[in-house]
Amino acid sequence: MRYLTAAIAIASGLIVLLGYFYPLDTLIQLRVMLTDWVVIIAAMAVLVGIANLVLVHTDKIRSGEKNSIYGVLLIVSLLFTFVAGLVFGPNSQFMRVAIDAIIVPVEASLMAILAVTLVYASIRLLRRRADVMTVIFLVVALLFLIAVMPTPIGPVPGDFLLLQFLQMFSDGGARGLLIGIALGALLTSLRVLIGIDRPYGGN
Amino acid sequence: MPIEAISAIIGLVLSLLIFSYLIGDNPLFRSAIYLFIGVASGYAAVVIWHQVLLPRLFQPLLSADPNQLLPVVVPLGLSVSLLAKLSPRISWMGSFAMAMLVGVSAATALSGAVIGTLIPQSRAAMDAFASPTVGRLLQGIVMLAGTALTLAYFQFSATRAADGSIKRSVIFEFLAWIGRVFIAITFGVLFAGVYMAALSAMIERLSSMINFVKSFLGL
Amino acid sequence: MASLTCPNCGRDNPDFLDDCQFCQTALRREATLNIGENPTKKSTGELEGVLPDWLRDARQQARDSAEEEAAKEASKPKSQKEEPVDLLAGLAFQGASDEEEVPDWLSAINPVQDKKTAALSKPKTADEDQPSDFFAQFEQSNQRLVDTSPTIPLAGDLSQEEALPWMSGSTDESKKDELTDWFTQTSAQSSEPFPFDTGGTHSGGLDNFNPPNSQESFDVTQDRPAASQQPEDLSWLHELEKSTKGQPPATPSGDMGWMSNLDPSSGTQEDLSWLNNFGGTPTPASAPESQPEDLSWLNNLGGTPGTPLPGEPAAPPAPSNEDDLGWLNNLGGQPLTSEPARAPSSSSEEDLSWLNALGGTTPAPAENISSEPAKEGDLSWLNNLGGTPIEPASTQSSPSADDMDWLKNFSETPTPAPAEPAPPQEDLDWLNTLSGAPSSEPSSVQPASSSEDLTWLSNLGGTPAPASAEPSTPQEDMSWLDTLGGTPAAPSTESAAFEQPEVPDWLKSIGAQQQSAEPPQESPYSPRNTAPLSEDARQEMPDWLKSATEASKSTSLPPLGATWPTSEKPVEKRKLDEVPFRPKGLLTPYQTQNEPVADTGQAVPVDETVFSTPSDSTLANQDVDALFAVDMPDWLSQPAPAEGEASISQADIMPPGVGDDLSPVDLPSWVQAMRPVEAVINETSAVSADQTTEREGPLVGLRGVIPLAPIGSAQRPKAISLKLQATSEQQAGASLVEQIIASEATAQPLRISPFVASQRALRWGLAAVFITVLSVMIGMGTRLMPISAALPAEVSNASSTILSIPEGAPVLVVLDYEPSLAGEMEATSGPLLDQLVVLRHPSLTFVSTSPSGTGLVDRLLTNTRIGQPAPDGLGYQLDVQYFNAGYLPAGLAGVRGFTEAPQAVLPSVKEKLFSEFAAVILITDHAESGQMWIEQVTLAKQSDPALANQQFLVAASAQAGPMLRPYTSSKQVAGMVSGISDAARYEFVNNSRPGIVRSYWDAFGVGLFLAIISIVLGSLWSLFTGIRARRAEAEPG
Amino acid sequence: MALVIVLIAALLLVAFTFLRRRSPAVLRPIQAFERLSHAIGLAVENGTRLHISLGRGNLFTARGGSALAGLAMLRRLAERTSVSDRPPIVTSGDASLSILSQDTLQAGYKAAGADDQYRATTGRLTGLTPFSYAAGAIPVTRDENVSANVLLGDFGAEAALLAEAADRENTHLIAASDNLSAQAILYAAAQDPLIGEELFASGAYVGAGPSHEASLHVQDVLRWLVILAILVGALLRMVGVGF
Repeated sequence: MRYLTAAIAIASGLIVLLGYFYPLDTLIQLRVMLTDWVVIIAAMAVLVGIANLVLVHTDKIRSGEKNSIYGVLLIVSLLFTFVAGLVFGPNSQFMRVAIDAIIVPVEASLMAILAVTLVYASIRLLRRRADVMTVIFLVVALLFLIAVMPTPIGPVPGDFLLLQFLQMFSDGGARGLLIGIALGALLTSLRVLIGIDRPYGGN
Repeated sequence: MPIEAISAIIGLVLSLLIFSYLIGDNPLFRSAIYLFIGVASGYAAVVIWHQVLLPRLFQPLLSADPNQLLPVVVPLGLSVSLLAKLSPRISWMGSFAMAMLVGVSAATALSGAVIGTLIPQSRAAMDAFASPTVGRLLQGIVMLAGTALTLAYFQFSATRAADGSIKRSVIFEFLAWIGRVFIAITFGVLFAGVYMAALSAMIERLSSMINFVKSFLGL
Repeated sequence: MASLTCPNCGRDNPDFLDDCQFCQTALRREATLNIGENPTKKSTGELEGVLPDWLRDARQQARDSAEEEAAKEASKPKSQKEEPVDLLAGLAFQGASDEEEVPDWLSAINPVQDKKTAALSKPKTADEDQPSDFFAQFEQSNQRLVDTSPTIPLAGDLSQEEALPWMSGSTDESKKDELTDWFTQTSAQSSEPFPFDTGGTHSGGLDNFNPPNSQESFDVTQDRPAASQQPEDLSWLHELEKSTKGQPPATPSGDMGWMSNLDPSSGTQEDLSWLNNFGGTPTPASAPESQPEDLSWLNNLGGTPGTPLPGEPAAPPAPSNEDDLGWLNNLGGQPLTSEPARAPSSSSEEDLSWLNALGGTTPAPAENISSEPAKEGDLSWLNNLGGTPIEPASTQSSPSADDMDWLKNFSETPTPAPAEPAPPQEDLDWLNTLSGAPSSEPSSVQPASSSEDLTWLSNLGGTPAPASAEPSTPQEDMSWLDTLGGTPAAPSTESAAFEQPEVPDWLKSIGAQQQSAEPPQESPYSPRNTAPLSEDARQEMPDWLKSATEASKSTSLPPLGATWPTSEKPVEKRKLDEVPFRPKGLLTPYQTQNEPVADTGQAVPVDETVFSTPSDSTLANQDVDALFAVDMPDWLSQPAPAEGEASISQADIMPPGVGDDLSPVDLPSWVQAMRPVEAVINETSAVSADQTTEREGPLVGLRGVIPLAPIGSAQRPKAISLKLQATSEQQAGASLVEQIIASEATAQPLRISPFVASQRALRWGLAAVFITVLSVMIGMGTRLMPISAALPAEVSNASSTILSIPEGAPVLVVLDYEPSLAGEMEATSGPLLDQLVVLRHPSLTFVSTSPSGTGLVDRLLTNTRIGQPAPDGLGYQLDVQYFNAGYLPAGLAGVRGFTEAPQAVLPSVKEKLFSEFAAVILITDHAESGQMWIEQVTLAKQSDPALANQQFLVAASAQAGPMLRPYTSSKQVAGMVSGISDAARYEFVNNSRPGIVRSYWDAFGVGLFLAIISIVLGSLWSLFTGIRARRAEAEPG
Repeated sequence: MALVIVLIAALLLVAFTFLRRRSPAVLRPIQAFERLSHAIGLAVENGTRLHISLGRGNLFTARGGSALAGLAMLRRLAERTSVSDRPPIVTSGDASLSILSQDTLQAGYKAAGADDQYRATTGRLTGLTPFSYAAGAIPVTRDENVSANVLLGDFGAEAALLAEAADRENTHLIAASDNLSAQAILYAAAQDPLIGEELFASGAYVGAGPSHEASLHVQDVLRWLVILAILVGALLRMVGVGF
């Protein structure tokens, strides 16, 4: 079976890959078809994942694990939202309330917490790693914040120059990082396409 | 009470519960995040159902048109096989669908990495020297140096010294050190951007809460 | 006759006995010299007359050598006071291992296995694993007995280095333990030169119990404590070792040495000269350097120097087993001249090789033995068990024949006549008992261990190396029994030929009673009695062995018969098993004179077995393989006998009649003087008197010999169990596992360190400051901070690009951000969308690659006032001016498909071709989404010329802007608004519409200021505290 | 052009894979991976858990590469921690990734001969949005007796929340992301951050096999080819050669 799954993965991957590089109609149609199939599979995977989420918390509640009571809240809210969404649709008033009253405020609040935690992390950084790179990291971050910081007298003098100077270095570094990550992703994907890595349970 | 007001009140309360995490992990925070996880997951499932499964899988199945029915038979079978993943004993049945998903994903990631990042970013690094002015040339040189040295920093291959230690050559280490400087500068800029985003989120949250209180109090 | 009730076992004893004949407990308090007590002086000069002739001769020889000793004495700075530490320390160690049911000297052997095994890999580790070795005391004295200056530094080396495991262990702090500490002292002593070595006439016996002044020690002998038996045994064995090694300093000093410790004026020195004949021949003074390392002082105990075994196989595997067996090498007297030199650093050989060539070897073989590799040494000792005479043996001087006949029984060691005066033959009987002594108490202290403990027995009787190489197999166990059963025969017949007539009366009476008391069938010498022997084995049994078995049926030596218990055979066999380990038994001559203890009788047959070797051990060696064909009897694998069994055997050992025949005589002073009581006193003077009575082990019945307090150091030896021979590493690992298991079982308490508390306070402080200040700023709604009208290049390009979009053209708006950044993205994209809608009134189509993005469309349009009705807003309505196409799945593939056929991927999209969109506005909070859309649109433009004029604008979060800026420089993105700072300028230029950013601007400035100040001050504080912490760590202590 | 790069990479990968089977690779030491090995040993010894979070990488984006890299490392970690009486917990923010994490865990346990140790609930989907995923992973760090957190995959700003939670619980944190913003956050918040493409080297550093080591060597070869190409291209652009 593991050979069959590997063959399926390699074949589907190569078809899509060739479809990207060779814009032949046949390859494009095959790639689009496979993509549509995979989109459906991925969508079903979301439902399976949600079922797994429910099962995990149900199991915790059954076994009486620590703080498992919160799982009840999660399951109830999830099922209620899902059922209401199936009934009223994603653009219904109920879904808007779910977004405006719960999802956005909570996510925005979690993001807002970072305004404190990131400062805290920066403060502790020199205690955790006191080296040249850390100092450069903090100095650049502070200079960038100073450059964009509004002041009662307007922008900090030379803000543009400072930002362009910093971005001149950061753009080069970012580009190098992106290219390196692309190389890593390239090799990682190749291992899958060659069949060396089989994360789908094939090995 | 209008629905907007109810939403604002709930949002205000939940925001306060989340902010309580700054004091420490507490039941109020836990209640808020578990409620949020449930609602967000439910909403995502609803969107997936209405935006993908219903129009792409079930509507063609309900239609009597064989042209629409035929293309969805295979994905239907693969999708149903995914349900086997809920049981470890028969999870192997879903491996075929996951194999196809991983294969397509790998091809997509590979093409995205090469076509989307590797080639365009390399071209961009070269284009900085097109029609160079003094300032643009200086900027291009710095960016080129940053790109090359940052790439060089990640060199993984090394040699084993006589004393058994693994290291790279002195020249290589020096180039890598300069590359690390570029990386530190990049991270500093990115960190500042993330912080500004976080600060913006906090300001937005506080602003919405305070505005609601003001409006609620008629101020 | 009056009887004394034993305070220990409560049984009656004849009143002439000082010690209980059953449990060896002192019957008379005053007759026992306990630790810390001063001995009472008693003159034994009148006893001169009762001494046998051979003893007088020995005394005469001692006088002759006295002058020579005195001449050497000046060159021996070493104080003899320190010598006795060995013996008593050894005793102390025995007493220390109280948890064992086996004699400690036997328990000290098993750990050697660990030590040797570890020593193969790392000798140092082996040292720490080595328990205190009972035989180390022999080795100590043995080193002192070694003569000549070369050995003196050697001894020093040994004490400092790896030569002796317990010595090296004592020098290693990491391996330091109670035992090694104690041994450190002994090793240090051994490294010192010995006064009487050079002459070779005054080193030995009394080294082990050397009193501060001989007069005192002489007096001590008067009331000899039972505890002094063991020291006597040991010292006597030292002499035996020296003689077997044939070292001039050793052999004569073996007896003369300790005699020299006696007060010369006492006139009792010559009493011990008979001991010179033990092991026989004095040899050149050149002692092999390796000899001090090992315990090969009994190498020649078997007597006969042997020749290399023909075709003797190479070293066998199983070093652990070899350790057990190594000390018995050449028990029969077979030399190991063919064996390679042993590494001096081998830590195991010292312990076990002390009985090498017990059968007797010539000095040269003795050297080889002491330097042979342990692996071979384990096995080859059997070769000599038979005491095969070899070339050197043929050189045995006949003059010694009459004197040394008894030695033939004991060991056919070549003993040049001039070297030692021959003792009279009547000595031989008690020597037979002496040789048998070892088997007495082992029966009562049978190790409760598996056959592994008995493997050393498997070679007893001349098993060839290959056979004994197999570790503790039943065959081995049987083989030694078979041969053992046979070996006594020859000597017994020989001794029967000439000994009987000359047996002293007191011994004759013993022999007579024993013969009448015990039928020959019960003789332990019968192979049938010792173990079942297969028929094949019998066929291959060497003649001497067969004759021995036959003879053993009919012949039982008087001492043997007299003393052999009538207990069941297993007990007898166990007695035999212990033979080589029972140095105490070898000391029975003294016991027979002053305490007819069971040891005497019991020891007889065994030492007969060991020391009286047949003439052809080579044959025996060849036959051993056949002998191995026998299964191990059950009793061999039985646990150690209980104390009761020991007492039973001892009860049998002492027939009532024996005591009657033996008149209670005063102990000769020279015998009493041999007891190292003074040493005990010296070493334990600081210790409170310990009157505990030993109930097991070779010291059973002895009282006060083992002080509870440590001897010579403030530490007590460690008790080593025979049942679990785990190295210290194994024990450490086991303890670690136990700790881990225990830690899992116990709840981990929450550790709140001050540092963690300070972290919490810092978090709280930062949160309080930020929320309070920002809330105040937002609540006040100030507009204090001006906004610059200067637009960054990307923003300016974005604004100008908006102007290039055709009026009312469809525009694709990709809403690709998470709700967490909805506030920032709405503020950032607000000016761009407002300008677009106000100036170009496009038809907006919203798509999102994030499921939650679709729900943010209405919120975006509402907050940017685009979706609000006029006059407050721009009046855009859903599905009229703007369309929410919804969620675009499949990520990159979906985007790719959307750029190729929008309606095919999202049916809700009205545009069939991607080129119908005049512009694409990407509102994103993460660079990857921007990259994905930028790259796919770029690819679409490459394949579709109709997309050439399509504009691509980006409204990015501040965290994504820096990553997308390269695309603006590469012109893939026409314009970009990144973060609130760009949006504020854009909004300011856009007539402050929609005004979202402006409401944030002052708070944003204050928030950044707070962050900068906090990071600067906090980082400096962290740097300071970090440096201080590192300095504190760097400071010593 | 793109296909040429892919073919060269594939040929080099195969060649180096066979080469690496003969001689192990010598890679520069990365402290984070050394700490990871130590953390794994500690977790196995003291009976605590390892929390491995694979992020929210959508398999249909370029971020799928980081998800695949995280899965490759998860496989190795599953084998190494299979002897522990407390199996590791794997969290993810993508449904497909959570299923793959379960498959990988099961395969890892099977390879280690500990099939019975596998529990389907140890591979969890904690949320379908970035912050719901992070919010669902925070309780795992706190409640599941976790001694070390390993973040490998695609993370955004929510990585700061996970780092914060790990810091509050005084547990070890080893983090890597292909998202540069997250890398910047983790550079400040994590004890042992992995930056840039070090995420894709995780398999080779945990002993996932010669193919992973070969991948790094191919990366190094391509790295210098890209650097050379950029330098040459820049020179050609300076002299006005367009392409």
